[in-house]
Amino acid sequence: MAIRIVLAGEGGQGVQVIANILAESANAEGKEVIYIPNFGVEQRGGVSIAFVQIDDKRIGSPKFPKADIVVALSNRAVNRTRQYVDKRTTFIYDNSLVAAAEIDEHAMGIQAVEADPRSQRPTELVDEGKVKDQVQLPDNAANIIGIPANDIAKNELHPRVFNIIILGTLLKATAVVPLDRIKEAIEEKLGGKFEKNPELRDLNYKALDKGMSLVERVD
Amino acid sequence: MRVVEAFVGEYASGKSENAINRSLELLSQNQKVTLVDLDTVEPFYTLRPLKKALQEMGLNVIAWSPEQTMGLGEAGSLLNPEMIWALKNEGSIVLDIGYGVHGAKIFNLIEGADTDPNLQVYAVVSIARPMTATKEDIVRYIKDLGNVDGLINNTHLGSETTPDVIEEGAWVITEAARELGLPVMYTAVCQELADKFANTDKMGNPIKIIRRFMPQAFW
Amino acid sequence: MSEKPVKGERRVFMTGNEVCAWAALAAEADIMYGYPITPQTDIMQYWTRLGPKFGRKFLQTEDEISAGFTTVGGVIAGKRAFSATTGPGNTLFQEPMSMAEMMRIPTVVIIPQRGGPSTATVIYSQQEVTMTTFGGNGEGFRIVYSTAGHQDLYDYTIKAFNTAWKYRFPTFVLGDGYQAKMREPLTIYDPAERGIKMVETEPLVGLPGTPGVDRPAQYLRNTYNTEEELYDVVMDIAKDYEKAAPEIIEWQDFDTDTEMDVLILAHGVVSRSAQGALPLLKDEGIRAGHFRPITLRPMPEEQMRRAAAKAKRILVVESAYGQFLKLVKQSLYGMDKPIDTLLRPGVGVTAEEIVDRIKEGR
Amino acid sequence: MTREEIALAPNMPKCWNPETKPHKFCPGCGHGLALKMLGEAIDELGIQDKVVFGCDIGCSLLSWDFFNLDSVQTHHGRTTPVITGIKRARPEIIGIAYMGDGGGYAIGAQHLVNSATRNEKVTAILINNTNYGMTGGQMAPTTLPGQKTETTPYGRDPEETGYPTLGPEMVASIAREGAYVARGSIANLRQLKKYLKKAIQNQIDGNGFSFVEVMSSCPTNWRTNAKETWSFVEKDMAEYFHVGEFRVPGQKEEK
Repeated sequence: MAIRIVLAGEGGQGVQVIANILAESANAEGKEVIYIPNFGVEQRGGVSIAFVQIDDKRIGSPKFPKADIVVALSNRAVNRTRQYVDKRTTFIYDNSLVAAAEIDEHAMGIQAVEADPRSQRPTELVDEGKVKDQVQLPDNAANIIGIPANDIAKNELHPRVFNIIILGTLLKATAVVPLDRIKEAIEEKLGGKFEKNPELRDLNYKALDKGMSLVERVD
Repeated sequence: MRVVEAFVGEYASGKSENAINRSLELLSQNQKVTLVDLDTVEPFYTLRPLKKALQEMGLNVIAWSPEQTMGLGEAGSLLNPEMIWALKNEGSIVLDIGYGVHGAKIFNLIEGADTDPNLQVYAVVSIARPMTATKEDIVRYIKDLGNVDGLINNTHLGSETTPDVIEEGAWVITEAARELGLPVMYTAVCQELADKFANTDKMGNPIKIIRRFMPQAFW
Repeated sequence: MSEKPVKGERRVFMTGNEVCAWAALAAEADIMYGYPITPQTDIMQYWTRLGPKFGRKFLQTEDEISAGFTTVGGVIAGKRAFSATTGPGNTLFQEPMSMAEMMRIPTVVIIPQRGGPSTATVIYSQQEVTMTTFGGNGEGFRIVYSTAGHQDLYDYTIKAFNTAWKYRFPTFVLGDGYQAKMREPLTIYDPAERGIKMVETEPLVGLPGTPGVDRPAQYLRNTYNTEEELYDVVMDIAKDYEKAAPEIIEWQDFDTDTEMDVLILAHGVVSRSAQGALPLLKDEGIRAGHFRPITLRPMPEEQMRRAAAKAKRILVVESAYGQFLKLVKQSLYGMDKPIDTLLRPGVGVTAEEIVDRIKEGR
Repeated sequence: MTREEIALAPNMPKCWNPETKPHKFCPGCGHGLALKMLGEAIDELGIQDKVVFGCDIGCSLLSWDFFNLDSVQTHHGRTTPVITGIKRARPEIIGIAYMGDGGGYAIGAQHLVNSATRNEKVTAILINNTNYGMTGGQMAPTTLPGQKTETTPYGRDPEETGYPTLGPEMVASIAREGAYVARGSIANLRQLKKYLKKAIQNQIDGNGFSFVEVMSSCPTNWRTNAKETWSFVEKDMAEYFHVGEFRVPGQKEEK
């Protein structure tokens, strides 16, 4: 089964971290994977996009025109990813009422893995006018799922585990890798931090569970 | 009688052509003749490739030969001791000289040039060359050169040369020569047009029929 | 030398740039010279982290001209030296690589192509084909491997050192921004354990003994004075190149054994899309085959012609505006085959787009 | 050259290649003198088997087979990086980069500057003859104000083209502790040889970058006779270019 995923968010929302964990887990599971982090100008404060393909056989083009799952975590991300949506696409977006968490150098959650401090700069460097525009969801998707990940993170858990909620959602929606694999990948990334601060492990796993509870598997 | 003549002039004015022809003329008078290549400025058309052929005709040729310059890159501007001591040769001597920006100062490089009583310097002029197209240009040019004993009309347009072209050159160059108080030594006419001229041009300058060598000398 | 960087075989999941650094380590490269430019920089970053653990060296130069010429220096000193560059850096590399070409200096350079010509379009393209195969003021006596993924990057980076040193021509591994930055699984291995023996290097200067006493001095030059001398040198190199070419060329073909409605010609990462398009075309009832030259220089011309002979039409697909097309036309000269194109400069090409192009052309 | 001629050749340095002598530099050219001092320096240091000699394009390229040393002729301005590449790969080699003022101060200036900055353990020797000799006497970075060349037919105008590059002064201000920087002249060969020896010894000692500029002559393109040539080197050039050591390892910096 081939699955093509596009993940997009503001720099610092931890999009690449999620993609990374997902890709590594799939690889560890013995799947063929291509993961392309978007880079270039967008590295310095635009929408951060990750492209992940997972398949049982060797994957062709690293690029794909339409995705099976698109996850958009900000208004700009919704606009940026619309081009990857068609009638087979499940479109997941954050419908929280609160603004996305600000990430700073003291970020304690999983976002801290994104070592490049440039990705944590303020993101509204381009298209400021458009950013403020009302978000317009794609009208051609197979499913559109809004999840209040930001709200949940802020109110129930911790703002910094916002992206782990998303990872949980994605995991459930795709069922492409088992939960254990994801947990292994998280341990590998953050094991050191968890040792020092065991509460973090709990927090991250709770976020994962929460995310998984927000959706059903998409076929 | 020992003849020592230097042919100087602008790029592509025909100084090498005239120097070779003069050398062969002297040779036909049973003189021992040395032809010296001192074209150091823009040594693209040089005597080098002709050296062997000219030697076979009986000339003593002082010039780099291609095999001597193996691995010397664009070593056109090098002088060797033979060149510097050229005036010490027996018999008549014809020098083909690139003047460059320093004009007559090049004779500083030639041992004995300042004391040789026979040395005559002739400027080869073509009004088909933009820098010497008008009387005023020629006068200025010759004054800048300094140390010139006579002018040679070598006006030509390659294969498009007509008698009228040559006569126009003769007129302009003779006018310039008068202003400079210098003689016009001769008007050079290529072999192909020899039958179109009598002994003198319309200005009364002697005609000299020139055999063309340099087209074979593209370095 | 300390222990081997890669032991046995390992399945790994990494970026293409990381793969190149590991491959150079496994190939026993001694020293890398380079100047940072996206998307090549990570090769240097991994090399500078990994290299010192295995006694390997690195020099960050002042520009790509210097990176090229220091690489030349490292090679003539007898070391397995390499560099990596792309885009405008590749342009600057043409001067030192021209010297390497004429002086038969086996440099290895990895080129993850980027889009352009521009200064910040760093993502992806196949627009450095002409420059890498025939750049510089020379005849293109170079060897260019065009890779289609991470296993290729690993295999051909190792191979590049051997081809370069065996035949003494500057050798390039031509990748692209996707391959550089994307992660995919591959197997890394110790070449020796797969029976791949690294070709011995040899110093061209700094030989043992006193020159002029124990042996003649080495005089390396790239200056010639006469047309004839230059002609002889170039023709000697041409002769060697032509002789080596049949041993160097590599290619892959897919479904080209039978008659085809269309033969897709593509190289590098675009070949993957072409491969992906074949089953889709089959579903549409179109008989399609695909030929992928792995070496763009020298080009497997005969093999390409053989495949082309069985097809009604040719479709050339590339992420450039006709650079590969030019090489194809040269290779297929005289054949009476219509050539269609899908030219997408600086943009990736998907299998679906190839299918659409072929359907549209019918 | 016959054996007899070789025997007659006056004090040819041992590391010179007699097969390629007499050399091809113009009579009166300073390259021959500078290379003689370099040859003697190499002989006296006893390093003929360790040196790799690199020469640039321009008249310096005429030295590509000048020595019985392993030699490489490079592209214009690129001798410093080639020798740097060799030295980095094989630190036991003594790398000497030989170039003209165009190669060092114009087309290859970035290489000179950055090699000095990185304190590369190589020795660069630069011949300053105030013009581009091989191409027939065009303006060089070192051309004196007012000096006529083929590209400054009315004399170099500093307003338009700047003042002569002061190379050793520049390198001395870039290079750090361990570097050796000096300017010698063909007018003082004993001193020049001393500088060249120190510059090579500094590399042998592994201290850092070594750079010697040599004030030299180009009578062919200057169009000067012997007397005028020496006068140009000793008076005209000496007005701009000062002989001396600008940086010596271990010596306190003069402020």
